[in-house]
Amino acid sequence: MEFLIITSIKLALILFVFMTTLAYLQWVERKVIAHVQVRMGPSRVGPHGLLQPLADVIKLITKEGVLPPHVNTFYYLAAPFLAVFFALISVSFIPFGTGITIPVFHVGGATYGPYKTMFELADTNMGVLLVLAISSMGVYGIALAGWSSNNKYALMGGLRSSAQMISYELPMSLAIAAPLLSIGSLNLRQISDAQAGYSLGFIPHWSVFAFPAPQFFSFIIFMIAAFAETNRIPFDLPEAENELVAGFHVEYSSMTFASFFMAEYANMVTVCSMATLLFLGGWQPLWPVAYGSNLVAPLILAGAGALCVYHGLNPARPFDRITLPVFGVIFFGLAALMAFPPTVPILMPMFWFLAKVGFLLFVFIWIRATLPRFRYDQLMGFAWKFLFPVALANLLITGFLVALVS
Amino acid sequence: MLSPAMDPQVIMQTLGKGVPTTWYLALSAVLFTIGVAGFILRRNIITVFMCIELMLNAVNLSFISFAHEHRQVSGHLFTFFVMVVAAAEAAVGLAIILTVFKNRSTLNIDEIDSLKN
Amino acid sequence: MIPESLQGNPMVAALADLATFAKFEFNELTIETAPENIVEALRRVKQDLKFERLTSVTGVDRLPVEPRYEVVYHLQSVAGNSRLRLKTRASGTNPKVPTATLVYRSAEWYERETFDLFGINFTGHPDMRRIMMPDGWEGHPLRKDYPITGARY
Amino acid sequence: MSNYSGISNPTDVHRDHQVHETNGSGHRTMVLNMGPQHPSTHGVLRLLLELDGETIVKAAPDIGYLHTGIEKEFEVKTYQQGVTLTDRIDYLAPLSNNLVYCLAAEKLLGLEIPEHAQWTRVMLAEFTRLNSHLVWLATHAIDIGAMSVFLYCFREREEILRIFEMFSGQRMMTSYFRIGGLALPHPRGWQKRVKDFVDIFASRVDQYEELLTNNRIWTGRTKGIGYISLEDMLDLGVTGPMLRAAGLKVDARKDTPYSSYEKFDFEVPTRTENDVYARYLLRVEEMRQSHKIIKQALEGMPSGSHQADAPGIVLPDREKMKTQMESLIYHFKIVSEGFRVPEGEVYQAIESPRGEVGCYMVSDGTQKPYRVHWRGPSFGNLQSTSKLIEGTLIADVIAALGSMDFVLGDTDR
Amino acid sequence: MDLFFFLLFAFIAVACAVSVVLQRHPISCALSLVGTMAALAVLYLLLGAEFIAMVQVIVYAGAIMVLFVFVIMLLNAGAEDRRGSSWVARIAGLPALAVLLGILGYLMLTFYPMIGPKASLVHFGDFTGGGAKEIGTALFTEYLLPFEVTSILILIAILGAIVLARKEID
Repeated sequence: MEFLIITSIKLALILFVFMTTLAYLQWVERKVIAHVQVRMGPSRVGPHGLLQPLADVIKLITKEGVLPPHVNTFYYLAAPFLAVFFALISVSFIPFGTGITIPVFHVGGATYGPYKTMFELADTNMGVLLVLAISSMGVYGIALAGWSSNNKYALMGGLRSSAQMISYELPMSLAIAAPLLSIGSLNLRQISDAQAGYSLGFIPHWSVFAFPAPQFFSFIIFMIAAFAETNRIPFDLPEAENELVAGFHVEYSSMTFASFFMAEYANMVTVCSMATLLFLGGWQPLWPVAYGSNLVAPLILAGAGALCVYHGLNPARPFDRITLPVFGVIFFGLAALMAFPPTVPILMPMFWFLAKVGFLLFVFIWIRATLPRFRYDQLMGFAWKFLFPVALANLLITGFLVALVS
Repeated sequence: MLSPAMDPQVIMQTLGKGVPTTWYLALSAVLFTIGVAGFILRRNIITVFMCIELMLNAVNLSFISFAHEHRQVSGHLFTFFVMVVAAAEAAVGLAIILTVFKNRSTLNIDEIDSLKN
Repeated sequence: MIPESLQGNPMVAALADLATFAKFEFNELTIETAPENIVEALRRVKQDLKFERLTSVTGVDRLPVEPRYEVVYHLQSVAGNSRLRLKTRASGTNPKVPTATLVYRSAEWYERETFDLFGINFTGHPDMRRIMMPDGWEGHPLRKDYPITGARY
Repeated sequence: MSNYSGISNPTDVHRDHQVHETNGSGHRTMVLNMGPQHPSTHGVLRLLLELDGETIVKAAPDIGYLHTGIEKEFEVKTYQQGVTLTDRIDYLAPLSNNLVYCLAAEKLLGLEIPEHAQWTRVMLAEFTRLNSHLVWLATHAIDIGAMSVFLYCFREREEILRIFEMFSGQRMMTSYFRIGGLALPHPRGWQKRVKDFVDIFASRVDQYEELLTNNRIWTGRTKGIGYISLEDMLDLGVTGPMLRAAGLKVDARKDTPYSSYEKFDFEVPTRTENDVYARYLLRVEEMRQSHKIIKQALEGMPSGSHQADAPGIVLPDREKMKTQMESLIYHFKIVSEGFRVPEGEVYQAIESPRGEVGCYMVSDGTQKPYRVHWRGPSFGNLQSTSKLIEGTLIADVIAALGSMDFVLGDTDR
Repeated sequence: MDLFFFLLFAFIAVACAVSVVLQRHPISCALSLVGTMAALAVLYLLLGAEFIAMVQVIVYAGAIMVLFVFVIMLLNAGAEDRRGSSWVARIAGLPALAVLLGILGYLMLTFYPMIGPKASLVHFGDFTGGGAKEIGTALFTEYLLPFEVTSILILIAILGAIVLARKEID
């Protein structure tokens, strides 16, 4: 019973936080790209456009959902649902921190607790495989959307995406397999825990740096494949708006259209979390606590707060006089929370995990602002002629090194 | 055979503890039969191919059930091999279908009969 | 009709037997031929005089005059860095000129345009249909008797 | 379920003359109707593509969606009024079009234009080239997926438009060149504006190149794409950068200098690879050369009048008009009925950013042109589309079309 | 709990399998088959074969079936014509099927009782030998030779597929 209650609470929390994250990821992406391109980005709705996601969501929900007459209605409506379903479900296997113990407490006469729970919805021994399996099902949403729209551009988008996803799953799986060889577990929590510790006192035991086989190349391969799996530039061929207009979602509107974006961003978060867990040591800090890694979070947040307050005192726009100090206070509050000893063991792993995921997400956005798009045959050639052999060689060498050491 | 002295209460008790392996095997048999039926009845070469996959899956289920029954991992390995073979078969089979379609512009197996006579 | 001053001009000389008229104004040479000779003239211009490019084909409607339409070919020689204008005339009742597409492929669209806007038929053209106006359009807008305003659409 | 082969989509039913299924070879092909509303056909070009998988078997461009009857309109406007129409033809290079029209009319009139006006024309024509090339680079890059280059290019284009606005009071439809000179004398402070731009522009071009030139994806998408032999190009009437990227050094600015281009020191860049990448490099180099010309024009701008000394043709000063009766009469006559142009016909060609733009002007001695034919470079270049893209992939169509740099207003007029 | 899950997913599997046979459009068939496979994956999990369940989803549902869908989309195969079905198959095949099912059922029931105290039961968590480690160990020791043979088979299949696809281009 208590398991169900705790899980429901966690479910609600994770769902809320995750949905908000997805909406704000869009805002972050627009802002980052805008600043790369020397412009402002969203700035009208709310301070610094912070309410823009809300406005977008309201707009998308209230827009008319057009059901074109020539589509295959059942699959047309099922496709966005499938895409979102598979994108969201894989999040439930991602641990994003250590655990939390709720101490014994009394309500009325009854005594409850202590409850110990982990920061994930489902802890399975097959975590890695499950995420892979579910993400491999995600292609149906896109392929069906392309096919059922009964539109030539959409069909080509669907075809491209199914071919692309099958092709890039292989190097991705091989890249995942390599660190698993030395870790020896498929449980995501164990994988992260296995990367604790430091060699020579300061080099973290993350898979990317780990002895005996640093997984630097498989990390790169994984990231490249992740770009392809999530249909992001430079691999966004299924939706290449300049060739296929918008590819598989050309016939969609309103929330069905938004669903595909939600799925894309959810997939981005998932693959970034996977990369963090598998290669970047999950929630293990960059350097030992002994050297003050716990101070990083409060310092960064306090610095952000100070910056906000400074700019609030010298505002560029009249509105900033109010908003920026408010942000500053919020940042200071967060910094205090991060430095507050009882919360440190809970928040610090979360901070490191989220920081790494955030950094990888930033890389996704950064690349989008920078690179042109591949051509279809180049994309397939790249997967099969370059990425796949390299991943295979990397796996072999890793296996060899692991065998040699053990 | 159903034992004649089957007490409903015993049945319920048994089922509370688990599902008999036989039921899995029965499911496997049903799926296999459905697969064969599709194989016989359908005319579209791709659908026929999918029915073959259905049969393979049915067999896989019985392998896994037997593995559970005998507490051995061999059944899993057989399933694994079946999957590998299915993958190989799908690759070649679909390539053949593509080629046939390009040459004959049809997917109906009744019309692809140039080996007759 | 070829003026004395142009007798020595190599381009005029090459087309002397076909030309019905020639003039040199504003530093530009114009040679006129009969419609049946225009393809031959173009071929000579391309092969003998090395005018590689047909720059444009267009028409001029001299309404009261008969033959009413002038078809104007502008040519450029990249190698010789010179330009040339060839001209022929088509009558108003059934304007017809042989196509230049066999000599210069670029004439294809230009002749379609001329057909579209003037109604001059280029016989032997591979794809003689309207290019600018909608397919079902009536009339040829650049003719002088086509009204500027009016409920045409 | 509709059948994807053949033209079964309701949007395809009209104007499907050229592309149809080639069932004879046994291949099933699909007809894709690209445009007239498509982000990469840059306006309202319509391409009928016959596809085998993603490979183009046959391509048929369909134009005319932007036909506005400008050539007809010339015939009912006086010569000076016609200038405003030329802006609308190629809306990315308005001043080049102004220039060719004015040069043609001035040739008929036998007008001598003062140095000062000629140099200004050169400077602004080169600004137009930059403007056009920047838009080209921006859209070409975003077609291939590099979206930041788009905004970087538009940042500089914005500055150029501001300069146009400063000179003419208009950002795009400038109509700044008039028959007989310029519409207005130079604005105050133009040197500083132009100098600021000149100072910064070279480094900005370096920025674009940094993002693209050695980018592996960019070269992969552009090298070896969109090849068409030089003979085919000449035969199909292609001009401008496409020809120069094939190694033919043809540029009206050098071959038949107009408006005192002979006094400027610049190179006509050529390349020999004759693919999309070569055209990209060539246009980038052209931008550098234009920058060089603008710099020379800025530094050596001769002083003098902005208009020719031709009282019956150019409008008199406001000052003179209000003090001298004669000027007032001229002003009235020019504005109300225009000026007469001697009988004759001329063909004036100049080098616009897109290639040879030609103006064939026939005068019958009245105040209005008897016939103006506009030889737009885009029209000629577009004829090579089929040749350029048949046998390539869809993604290459985008790259190849982008490398042609056509403007549909120029094509359809 | 076991019974509930078994019945639920067995029902899904059978329903999807029937749909594979009855649906007219290949895409619907393919997606029904994906449903069957997913349901079977859950049953595998119940049977303690967690690794195989994952492989089932990744390889079967996620790769092979995507390939099917890809080919169906590529060929743009339309709905099947009903009347083409051979009457011999209907007259002779369906009774034969019934016989087949009967034989299978008979054989099964002779070896295993359908239900009762003697029946061996499947209870989730009874058998944990289906993890990646156990499978891997067995695969690379006891079953090394079959493993290698299958890898050669795969290689041949790849070559065959490439040759078939290439031939058409030339």
